[in-house]
Amino acid sequence: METALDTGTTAWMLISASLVLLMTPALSLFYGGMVRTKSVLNMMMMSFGALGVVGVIYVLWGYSMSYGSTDILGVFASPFDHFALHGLLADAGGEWVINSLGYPEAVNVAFQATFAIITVALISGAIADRARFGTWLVFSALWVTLAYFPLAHMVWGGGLLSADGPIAKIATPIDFAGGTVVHINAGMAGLVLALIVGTRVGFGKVAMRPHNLPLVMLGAGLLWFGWFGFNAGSALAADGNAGLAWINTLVATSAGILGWLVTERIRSGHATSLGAASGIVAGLVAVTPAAGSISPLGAILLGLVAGGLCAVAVEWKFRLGYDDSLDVVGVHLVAGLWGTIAIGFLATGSGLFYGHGGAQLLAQVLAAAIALAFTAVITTVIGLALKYTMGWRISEEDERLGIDQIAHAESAYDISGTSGLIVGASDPSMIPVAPTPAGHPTLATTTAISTAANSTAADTPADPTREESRA
Amino acid sequence: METALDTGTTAWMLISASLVLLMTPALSLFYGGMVRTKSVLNMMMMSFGALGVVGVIYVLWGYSMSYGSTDILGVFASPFDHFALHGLLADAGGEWVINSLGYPEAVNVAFQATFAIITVALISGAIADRARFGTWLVFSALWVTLAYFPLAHMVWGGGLLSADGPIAKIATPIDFAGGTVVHINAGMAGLVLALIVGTRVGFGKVAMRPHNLPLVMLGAGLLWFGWFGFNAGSALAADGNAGLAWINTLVATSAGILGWLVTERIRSGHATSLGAASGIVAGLVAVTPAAGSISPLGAILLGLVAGGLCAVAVEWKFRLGYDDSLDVVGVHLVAGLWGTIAIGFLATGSGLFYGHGGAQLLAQVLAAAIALAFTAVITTVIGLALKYTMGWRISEEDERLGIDQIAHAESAYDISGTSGLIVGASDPSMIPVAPTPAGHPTLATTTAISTAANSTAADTPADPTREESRA
Amino acid sequence: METALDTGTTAWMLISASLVLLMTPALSLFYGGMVRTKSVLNMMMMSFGALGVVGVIYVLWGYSMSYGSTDILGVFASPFDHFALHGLLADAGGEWVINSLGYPEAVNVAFQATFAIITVALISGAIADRARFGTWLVFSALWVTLAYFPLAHMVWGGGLLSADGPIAKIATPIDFAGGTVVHINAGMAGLVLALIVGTRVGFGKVAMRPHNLPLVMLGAGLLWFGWFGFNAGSALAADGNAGLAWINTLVATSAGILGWLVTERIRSGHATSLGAASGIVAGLVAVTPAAGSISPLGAILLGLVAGGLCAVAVEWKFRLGYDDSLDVVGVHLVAGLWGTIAIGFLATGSGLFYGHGGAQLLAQVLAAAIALAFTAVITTVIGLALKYTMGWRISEEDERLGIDQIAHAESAYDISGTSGLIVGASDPSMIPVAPTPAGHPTLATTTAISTAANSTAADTPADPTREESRA
Amino acid sequence: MKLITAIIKPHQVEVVRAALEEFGISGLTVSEARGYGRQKGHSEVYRGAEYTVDFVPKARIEVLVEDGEDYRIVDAIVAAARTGRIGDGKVWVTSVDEVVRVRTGERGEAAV
Amino acid sequence: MKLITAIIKPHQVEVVRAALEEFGISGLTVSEARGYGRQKGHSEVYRGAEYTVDFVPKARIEVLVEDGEDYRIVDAIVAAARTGRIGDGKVWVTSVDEVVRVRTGERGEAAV
Amino acid sequence: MKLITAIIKPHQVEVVRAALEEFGISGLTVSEARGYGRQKGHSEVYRGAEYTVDFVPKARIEVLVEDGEDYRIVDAIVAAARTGRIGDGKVWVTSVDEVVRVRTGERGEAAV
Ligand SMILES: Nc1ncnc2c1ncn2[C@@H]1O[C@H](COP(=O)(O)OP(=O)(O)O)[C@@H](O)[C@H]1O
Ligand SMILES: Nc1ncnc2c1ncn2[C@@H]1O[C@H](COP(=O)(O)OP(=O)(O)O)[C@@H](O)[C@H]1O
Ligand SMILES: Nc1ncnc2c1ncn2[C@@H]1O[C@H](COP(=O)(O)OP(=O)(O)O)[C@@H](O)[C@H]1O
Repeated sequence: METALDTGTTAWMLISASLVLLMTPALSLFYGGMVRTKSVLNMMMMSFGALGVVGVIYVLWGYSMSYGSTDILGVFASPFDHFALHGLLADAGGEWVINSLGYPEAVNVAFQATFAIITVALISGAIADRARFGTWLVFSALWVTLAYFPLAHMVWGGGLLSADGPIAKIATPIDFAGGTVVHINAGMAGLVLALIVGTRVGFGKVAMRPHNLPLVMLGAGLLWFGWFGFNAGSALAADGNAGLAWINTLVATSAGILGWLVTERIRSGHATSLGAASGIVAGLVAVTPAAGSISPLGAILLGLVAGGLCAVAVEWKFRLGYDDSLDVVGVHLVAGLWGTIAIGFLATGSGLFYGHGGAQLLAQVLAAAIALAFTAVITTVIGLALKYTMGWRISEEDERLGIDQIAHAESAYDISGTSGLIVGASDPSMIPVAPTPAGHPTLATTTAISTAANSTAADTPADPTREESRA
Repeated sequence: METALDTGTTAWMLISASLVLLMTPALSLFYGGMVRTKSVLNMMMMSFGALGVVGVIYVLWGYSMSYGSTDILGVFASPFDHFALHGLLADAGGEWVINSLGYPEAVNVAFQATFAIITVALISGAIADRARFGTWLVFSALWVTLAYFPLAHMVWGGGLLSADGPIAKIATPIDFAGGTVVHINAGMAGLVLALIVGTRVGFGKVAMRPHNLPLVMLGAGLLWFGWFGFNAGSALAADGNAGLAWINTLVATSAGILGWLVTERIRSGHATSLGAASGIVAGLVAVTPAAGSISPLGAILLGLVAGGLCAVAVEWKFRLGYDDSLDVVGVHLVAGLWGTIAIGFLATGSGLFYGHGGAQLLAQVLAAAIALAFTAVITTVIGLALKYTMGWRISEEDERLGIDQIAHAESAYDISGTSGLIVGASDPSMIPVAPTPAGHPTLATTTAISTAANSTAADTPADPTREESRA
Repeated sequence: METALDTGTTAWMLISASLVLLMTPALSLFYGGMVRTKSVLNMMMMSFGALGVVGVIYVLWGYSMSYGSTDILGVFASPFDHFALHGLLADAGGEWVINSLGYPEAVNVAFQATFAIITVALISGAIADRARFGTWLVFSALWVTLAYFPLAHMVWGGGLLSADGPIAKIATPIDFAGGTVVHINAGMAGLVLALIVGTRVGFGKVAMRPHNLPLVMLGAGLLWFGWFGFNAGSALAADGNAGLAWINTLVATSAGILGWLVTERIRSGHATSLGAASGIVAGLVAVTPAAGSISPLGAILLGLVAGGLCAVAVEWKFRLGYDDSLDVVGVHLVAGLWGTIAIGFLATGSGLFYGHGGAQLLAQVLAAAIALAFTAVITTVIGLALKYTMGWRISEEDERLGIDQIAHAESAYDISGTSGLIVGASDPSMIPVAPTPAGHPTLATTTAISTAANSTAADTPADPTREESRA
Repeated sequence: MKLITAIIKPHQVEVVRAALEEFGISGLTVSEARGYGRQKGHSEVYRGAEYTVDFVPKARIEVLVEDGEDYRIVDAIVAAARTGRIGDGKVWVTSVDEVVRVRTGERGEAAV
Repeated sequence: MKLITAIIKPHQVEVVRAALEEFGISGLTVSEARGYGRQKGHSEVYRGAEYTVDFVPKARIEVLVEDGEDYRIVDAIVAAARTGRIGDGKVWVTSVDEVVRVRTGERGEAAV
Repeated sequence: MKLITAIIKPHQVEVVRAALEEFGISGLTVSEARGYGRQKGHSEVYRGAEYTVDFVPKARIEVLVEDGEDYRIVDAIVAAARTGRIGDGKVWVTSVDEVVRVRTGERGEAAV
């Protein structure tokens, strides 16, 4: 705690934290563009809900459970060590706490918090279009507490999968920026939830094509941008290792694009824009755990394979029948596993391909397997508990109508044919509700706008009269 | 001026300036998505216009009026001290001027300029859909000169509301990143302009729902991202205080989401995506003045209340009848006041809740009140002067048609039903004007495209024949 | 190589690299919004394709050809010096290589790579809507190798146009951030390709208006944001020069907006949003070579003229008949030339207006001319070679239908009239293909979804039966 | 049975719907259209290229009514849709052979 | 020749198309519409302002059929489009004087 | 009075409008539609799932004309809309009982 402040490192970590924070809104665009028009807002709201819930929780007990000093069985740390960041920001003398890497511990909290948020948000893609929003918020709180903080502790906080844990006797498992903690974790949770929540109405039968591909590509572009903070920031320093991680995050991703496009060109005859966007994410996910320990050539290979592999893996759900709607499994779980395991071959300092034997590979496989099993169990418990209490699904009729209208009482777009005029100054389809004395709501059709506080519960999703006669 | 260059601080301030600059385009998305299709371009252009006008002005006399050495009555500094940045960039010997905080004064100008731009752009939300573009540009130039630069001088430039001013005898008013200078200032100006410019055609009678909510959410996400530069950058250093400001900017905003969503869920039965986006901004605004002096727990409280308060405040305009179209008052003024005053309670070093008595609270209330009054007077004078000279409103008929067509001769979207083909290679609805010998324009319908320079004034907004017969 | 690591500079260069990387996705939005709905995905894919191809190539031989130690005729360096970054990242002792400016050479590679990518992507705007995607990818690989890396070497790598070259005997040509290497280079290549590829079906006859202007403005906003990394990052330090470049990148761009808007207001009666977005890019391009060597006042002048000049230059293509679809010539070439040459007048240290005589001006003109000629020749050779081998154009019928469907088998948007429901749970217009035993594809209309791997080549663009009878 | 089709200004749809409600007509179908006629369109300018957009946005209303009712209802629609400016649109009436309500299978006047 | 127009729920279009295919009718035209009727719309809330959206999305199908065929086909459409809930829509039949296939110039029944 | 309805390829709308102008017909209404018929649709691929989009974009033109005029005008439309490839569309004619111009209340032929 006596290290001097390194303003350069601090600047880099501050901006890296900002970059990773941006990834969650970026993800909401990436995911949002992929669903149908009638559920884009709900899809985005699952990310924004995670921003709300996890942001607050992380500061309260998340950092403490991940990096607190009281280790519990190597699985998590006490939430009370630094509840609400107690003792982390300034020391008793009022001086800012600087960590051993030369930047304020406050900045470290900032950086780590953003990882927890995006990990939760990633899961939402598996259960698009059909999940109750309230259940999702509660799930976010439970899952980040019971699955994410513990895994972060195990891998990065000195727990079971760290250099201090048992596997380190074989070789210390490498997870530079979150192959296990973020992607295997979220990917496996996505698979479990997809199975528990069940398939969408019409899954595999009716067309569910992306409603806005430029939005998907925008999301992919912003994700890539933010991922430089995620990966190069995980060097926890502004140094050569950050530079290497940056370059690997560039070339693995470029190669991921090429890998996906070539694969789908061969298999279906077309190189698609959704494929390019997906290849970006596949490459980024794969390079995440490896960015600091492989060479740029290794990163190219890693990314090419990641792109090709995921391009095939996204088809599995149709064959196996689980509705992982936006391919959290096919992209994050598959590329996360690939990247984690590939380190055993490609790590320049310990990989098989560089003549270092199989110890690293074994350690990687073990770490991945433990992470998988851990998350599977925890997510199953939380998922089933919520299924039988709050319930996961909106009604089939509501799902058909579109969850945006039902859960959020909104329409995403009001862009008329060409000029926007047909739903103009006096929109034919939208008659404001009458203003009423507070407490005496009515639905009479008049020309004034009611403030929502006057409305009744009659308009809530469960409203049994929605399809009833007006007469 | 003899301080050594601190490259870490300089890096952080350079990127912070870039982040804050991004906020104005982000705001244009946030605002643009909220208006109807027929006026999204004009809404965005009000922000881009501010970028054009204020960017140039700031460098010419803005910095000098805010931070120049010749103080005039504690209200502003001389525009001539550093006109066009004279003497600020390099000293007589050609060396870069480094300020006492260790970064080049040039970088400080960069950072400060971006605040002036976004503050002006914020106001535009209050007068959506109806204001003449030319009048807006002139307003931007006048207001930033007469209202923004003085208030920045008063608060941050050593003026009346600074540590050197009279209120500091009670306690130095705290405005870390712009609660008074930016949000109270813009919010009050928005209220005044909304009253002067008047209500939109059909306000409170016809539906005016957002035309593109994903655009609003994208804007909110980018605003949050940029706001880390705004708040954590306002530490003017890459240090622990920047880290604290960063964390507070995270948790107050997360809490702002939750506060707004819970409030609207209770009042109207739904948690909306526009609510989440608005909660983000409410949380960010509230934490702006307080980010460096409250604890993360305090920030959570601050954000929760900000979200809840603003969710209610946005309804006032319907009851009171002023058409603050996009809730500059309900969000920026209300949350700006709340954040400024809450410091009196929550500041860990001087707040009531921490047992430090009411001096800080009093100072905060006084500073807020003076800022309010100052802006109200200045904005009223400018607003009325423009009303009676250039005029604020486009015609009622033009407003109904849509200001985009009228003011900018453009349509925002040309996205046909499904495939874009119906307005394809030969768009049925768009017949290019005939090319004509320069100076002899015609509107004859032929198949070639005219360059705009050949067209006549007959197509300008004031064109009295637009609804006339073609026959 | 013995310089100590400067973490502040490193942080700034890391984030600058990230900012410039973001510019290519941003460009894809800027360009994508400007084309018609039926080709937005292809337009964006040209940028994403460049990200894939050039990202990989740069690491393999790009850096080496630009900055390798074996200079060949002053035109390029050997691709083998640092193939796959050999020897650049860590030295023999395993220490990170730090360059003489105090940041890791790895970070320099990162920063420079992003410039190569965006330069290639810029060219694509000249041949929108009509180019075969495969040909574009091959062109990207060839052009970056034969035109970009050499010019980067000539200007920045110690070649012909550098301080070590012959022109430096007159005066060292100034190209701070890429006026010649990026903009003149891409602009001239765009002109040549537009001529070789030929005009779009209906060019100058049918309306080709932008399909999504908010997307264009979003792209312009993100480009500006990223450009701070491009220009201020080109100081290669976090210092006063970066600060000056930042300010100039602000005010020249603000002035570019004003210059364009005023010009089009005078010529056609309207200030358009496309004009503002274009003025931003014009200002940014013009200030690129000059950002580090002119005063803010000079930058205002530079930007104003750039905006006005380009607003006129975009009309030339209609008069001269080349279909530079998105004005790569009118904006990048024209503003790139203007910025490069204006340095001869405006450079505070060597310009005519500051009494330094015409040497700098002459050097600038010579450098620009050589860059122009070099690129014209190289691009002509590559362009013609591809024309007579792979072919540049999709068929006229396919172009009419829309290249997105043909080249990428996708539709950009599926946003129905108001609520998204008409193409809802069971989209009337989209009947999934039957699943078939692999290798026995059919087009029978059933209710299950086929995985693409089962499909035949019968659906590829060249499918001669597409307009044939189903009966 | 008659089918009344009205091409009107979009802003007037709500007024027409309210007018019809007073006649006890509580069913109708609306769709988007673009009209070409005496009413002039507007110009748009993109990077110096100017276009005239000649088709103006219109709404298309369809109402099924009982025989004999049609004249009064046409009058009501015309009155409600009128702004007095060029481009107010057209209303026309065609004869319908049969009408069925999908939900019940009811036919004829009962189906409306 | 008869023209059958059906205003139905968007989700049913595919079912109707398949049903018509069984009748050997392999041509039809669909467009988007919004309907007002007994079926209630929904409410939307934006920053505390609540609106009722009374028009619900509908699809509009048009099919040209030979005289005499129309009754059977109307029945087929009605059967296919029915969900049994309010808002299933209307189907109506009008007489057509003449039909031409643009590509060939064929007229009458050959043109369908 | 007759109502001519034409379902044609979107690209041909402008050609048809120009052809009608030569007949002195300066009013018409266009809307978007999607057609199903002999003309094949196209395939789309999203993450390995392939769909056939069977409905192709069409434009729907409506023109009111005087009795007796309809045959010549139908011919003009057919000639203008023809490209000779499958999917060129259909044109049909129905009888109209009454037409009103909203702005003036004029009826019948004067209203067109
Ligand atoms: N002959 C026609 N057939 C079909 N629709 C027509 C015809 N003439 C006009 N319309 C429709 O009526 C609308 C209004 O017509 P217009 O001539 O502009 O004004 P007005 O009816 O007031 O004279 C047009 O935009 C078009 O949609
Ligand atoms: N009189 C009418 N004229 C034209 N369309 C109508 C009429 N009445 C109803 N419709 C259309 O039929 C749809 C269904 O009608 P509705 O009254 O909601 O249910 P139902 O037909 O099941 O009683 C409406 O949404 C509207 O599009
Ligand atoms: N029976 C029909 N009823 C209504 N519209 C039809 C019918 N048959 C075809 N159409 C419309 O005409 C269009 C062209 O028909 P299609 O069979 O593809 O080609 P063609 O008319 O050249 O033989 C279709 O896309 C559809 O919109």
